[in-house]
Amino acid sequence: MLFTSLQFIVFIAVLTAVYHLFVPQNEKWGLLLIASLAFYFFADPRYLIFIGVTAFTAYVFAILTEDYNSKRKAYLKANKESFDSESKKKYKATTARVSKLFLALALIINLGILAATKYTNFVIDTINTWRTEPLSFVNIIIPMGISFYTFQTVSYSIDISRGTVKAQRNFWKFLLFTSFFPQLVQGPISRYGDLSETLYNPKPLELRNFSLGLIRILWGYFKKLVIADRLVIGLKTLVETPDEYKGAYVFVVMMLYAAQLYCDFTGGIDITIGIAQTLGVTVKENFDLPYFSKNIKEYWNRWHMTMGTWFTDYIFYPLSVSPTMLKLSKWSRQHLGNAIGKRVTVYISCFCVWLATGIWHGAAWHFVVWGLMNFVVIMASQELEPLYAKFHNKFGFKGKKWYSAFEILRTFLLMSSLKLFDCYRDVGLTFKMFGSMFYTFNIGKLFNGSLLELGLNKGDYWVASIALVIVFLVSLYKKLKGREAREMLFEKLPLFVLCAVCLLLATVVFGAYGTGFDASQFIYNQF
Amino acid sequence: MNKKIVSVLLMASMAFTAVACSSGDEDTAPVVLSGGQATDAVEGSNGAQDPAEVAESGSDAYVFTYNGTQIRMNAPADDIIAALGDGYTYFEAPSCAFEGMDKVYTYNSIVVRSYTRDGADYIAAVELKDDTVATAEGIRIGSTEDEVRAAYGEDGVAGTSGIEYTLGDSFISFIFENGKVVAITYTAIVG
Amino acid sequence: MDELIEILQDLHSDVDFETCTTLIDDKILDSFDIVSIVSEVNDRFDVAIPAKELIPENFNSAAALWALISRLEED
Amino acid sequence: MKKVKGFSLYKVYVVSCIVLGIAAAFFGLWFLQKLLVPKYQRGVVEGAMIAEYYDSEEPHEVIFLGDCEVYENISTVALYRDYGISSYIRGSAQQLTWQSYYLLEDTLRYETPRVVVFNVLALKYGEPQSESYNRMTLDGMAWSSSKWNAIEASMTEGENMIDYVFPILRYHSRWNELTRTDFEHVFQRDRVTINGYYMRTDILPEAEFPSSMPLADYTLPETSMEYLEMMFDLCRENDIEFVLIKAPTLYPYWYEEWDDQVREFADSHHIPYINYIQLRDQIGLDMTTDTYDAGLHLNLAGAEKFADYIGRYLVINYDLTDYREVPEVARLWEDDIQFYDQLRDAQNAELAEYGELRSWGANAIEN
Repeated sequence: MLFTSLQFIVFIAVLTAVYHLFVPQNEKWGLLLIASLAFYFFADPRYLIFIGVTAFTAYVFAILTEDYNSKRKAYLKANKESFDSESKKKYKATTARVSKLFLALALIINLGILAATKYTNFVIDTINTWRTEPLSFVNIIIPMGISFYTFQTVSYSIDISRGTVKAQRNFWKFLLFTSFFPQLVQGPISRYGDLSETLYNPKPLELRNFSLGLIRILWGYFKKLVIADRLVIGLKTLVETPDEYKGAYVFVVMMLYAAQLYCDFTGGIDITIGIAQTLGVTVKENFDLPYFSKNIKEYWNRWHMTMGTWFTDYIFYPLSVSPTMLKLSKWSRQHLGNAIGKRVTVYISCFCVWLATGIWHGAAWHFVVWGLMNFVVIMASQELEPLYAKFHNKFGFKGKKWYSAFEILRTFLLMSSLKLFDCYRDVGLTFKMFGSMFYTFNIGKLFNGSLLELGLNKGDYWVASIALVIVFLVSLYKKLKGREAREMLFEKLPLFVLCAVCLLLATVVFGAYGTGFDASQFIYNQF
Repeated sequence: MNKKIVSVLLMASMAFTAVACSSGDEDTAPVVLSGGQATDAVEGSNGAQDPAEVAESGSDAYVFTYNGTQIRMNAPADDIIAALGDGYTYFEAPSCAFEGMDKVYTYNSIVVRSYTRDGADYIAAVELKDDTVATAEGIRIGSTEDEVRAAYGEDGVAGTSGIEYTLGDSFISFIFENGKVVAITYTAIVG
Repeated sequence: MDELIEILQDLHSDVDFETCTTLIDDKILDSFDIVSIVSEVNDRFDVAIPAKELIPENFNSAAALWALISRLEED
Repeated sequence: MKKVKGFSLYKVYVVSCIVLGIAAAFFGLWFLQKLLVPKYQRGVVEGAMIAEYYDSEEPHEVIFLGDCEVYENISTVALYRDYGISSYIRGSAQQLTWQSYYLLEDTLRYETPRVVVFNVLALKYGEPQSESYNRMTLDGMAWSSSKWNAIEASMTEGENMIDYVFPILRYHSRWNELTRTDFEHVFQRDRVTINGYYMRTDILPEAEFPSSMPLADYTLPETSMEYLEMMFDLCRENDIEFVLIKAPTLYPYWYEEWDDQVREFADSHHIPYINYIQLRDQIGLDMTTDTYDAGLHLNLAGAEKFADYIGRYLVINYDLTDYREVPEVARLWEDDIQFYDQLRDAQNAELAEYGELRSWGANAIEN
């Protein structure tokens, strides 16, 4: 079920009505679980087995770990006198190994399922490039949202092992955390510590919360249907016939894709969080005005935030502060000098994070390269920082408004260029197309009507442009006032209602859905 | 009591969604938009498709060659008609409410028909009129039923007066009289 | 404590670490800085800060960080 | 006390905002739907035919069912003028057999005719053909279980019931191609037929048709024959005479094998089947002057001749009322005749001026 499918909308409407009208407060989580499982069941009943196994693994090992840890703590406490600090350390170390083993088993099983389903064919394909007799692909089903829910259970397993969250003893409740359906389509990746309480004890129905959720859903659909699904048509033409559309067209691809991806992704997140909000569940934000970022690090702190923090907390930090790394850090500082030595370990961890990020995005080489390119850019900007500092000291541009605007524009263009990997889905082609921007000068061509041959007509461009201006103004409001425009609108109820109605009508009329818009699935169907 | 109501409602809503699901377009597989980039198409798909298989299942169709010109069913008609030369008589018939135009080009030994879709013409059918022309498999008017079966196989669908073989979005039909082919027609399946 | 402030000052000379209590919330320290701090602390105090302690609450102020170090030293 | 009052006032304010909002949303959607659906007022007027039936006030003793072979070939006014037959043609472009069946069901909700005449050409289609034709036939139907079933039976791949229930979902992207006609006809439609008859007065003589394509299988599709049977049953249940005809036009080709099957059906069910192709001379058709599109369909002159011929058959064989003698019905027919004559004169005037029709047919497409 896609967000934009009619079935999904009916599903949500029925669920919300039943949920608020007929289900007592303390049983609401049960309905959410049933709805989530139904969501999966209708997509493909076999998915239930996968998500069930993943949830059960994390659930069981969490309880084992927690029980074991509390036992050894109790043992330590009870036999305080018999331990000196040395033997205490020893006892801790040996028992910690058992606890680590539980964690390792949970991770191996769950990440193993993810790897087996999602990456087997990628590996085979890669091997085949070296073989004369190609291996045949395996026919494996890839459960919907497996990347998202696997990451959620992995973070849970690690948190349990660290002792930062309490294990959930009710399997069904844990299954709900794993399978909460709005998140399975586009994320975000929630943490057990953030989501559990609100999921098991949702807020009761309340006008403000419900209205804000509802208008957020509408806003999400508006962005997705009116902008993203419309621009996709033009993008499809541009990307699928790269030989015809070089040079300035690549820039058009960059711009269209930046707008398309932003609207599609944030729109989807708005729908997810909006649905959760109308159900009284608070889901963590995933975006914070990423296109206003002044540098790439800031960008990644604002774009797909739940993924960014996941990689930071569960890969970057553990790697960086692991004893091996600390030793390496010491060594490199001694041998390579303080300045470089300090950075070596950080960069190694950073490299691993971006390699993993690339692979996580999809089983294809262009994602890997895309991830590593991000690493390169981050590293470069890090290395150039002293240079920047000198520059700023000399000219004093920093903090000036026009310079901020320049920084924002620079970051936007940089990130948009990196996204080309995702557009062309072929590493060589992406480099070729990017290069063509600099040696094929055909800007004039853009204005002789060739943009109207991409499958979008004048009306489409107008609608998309006006809608993008609206999106920009709403973002600008948040940037300047520090809160969402819808919260301000809610204080003037009639205006709020009017906006909601207009959003609904505009989406129904100007949305790129239904017959004549079948092309909208291209982004997803390329594999 | 309350629980009962809830469960009944649930069942009802499930049934409703089940109905809604089955009536919808099933072919849009559930898709996951994953991380920072939009994609991750594979999630939610039922197994990876062999790329070769995809290419093959594209738009296969019967092709008839006349005087060196390949006439493929459902192919754009303009170039083919141009290549076939001027030796034809022409007939056109608008369908009700201008929903398209059936055009018929009659040559010495064949009749070519086209249909209109979105302002462009496509090959709708080719009819073989005499035994000076033959299909790619060597069947011509006057061939026997057995020869047809030998050339095209046994998986044809027999009708009251002939047999049809389907390939991709086209089919070829042979009409028999007294065990001999009296007419051969290629027809496009217009989706 | 002074030594800790020194470490922090090395990273960002323009921040008043004695008083600031929103080092993470206001995005003054990023993940790279945190890793640098952990490795410096490991060197100078011989205290290994495990990954599970790398949470905003422990890094929002110099005082919180000092408290963390003291706690870990005791263990 | 005051506090309670203030509180309830606020509640009233909130509730009225919500209610007004919901009302505005529904009204907006309803209006936009009205605006965005195609009106079929110029050029392709076939899409407006089905809905026009509901505006016709006189009783109809004869109902014609079928595609362009009825709505372009039989002048309802000639039937009335010559014989006093009050009839209606429930036909539309490429109307499929099951659509004719459900339109009969639909008609029976309003009146019970004495005779139902079905043109058999559509029997050759066993499957839905195209969405546009579906839309032109189905969108105009008033809502009933018949419409629902007709849609169910007619949907092509990729079509959804919901798009018929809420046409705005199907036509929303027409915001880009709205014309003046759309704005002028949001709430009212112009008349495009006279009791279902679509008039054309221009002339294009019949040309030679290409030879027919041989078929591997001449069996008429099971589906359409089933619906024919259902039409027969429905007529019998309602004491309606059921008549099968094949219009006198030669193209699309009507195979003899098909003719035999229909004849067999008619014989076994003891109903008449008249193939007018064989009766072209008796009808008096002169295909150099009586067709407007090279012989596919009849023009006004041809349609009046055919109406005259089929009308005689109907009055002789069935006990039909001569509505010229029933003042309240005759009055209504006078209006129809007036419209008919005006339309004919207008078309003739254009023909005289330009040599072709500009406000009707392919030249006028603006839908």
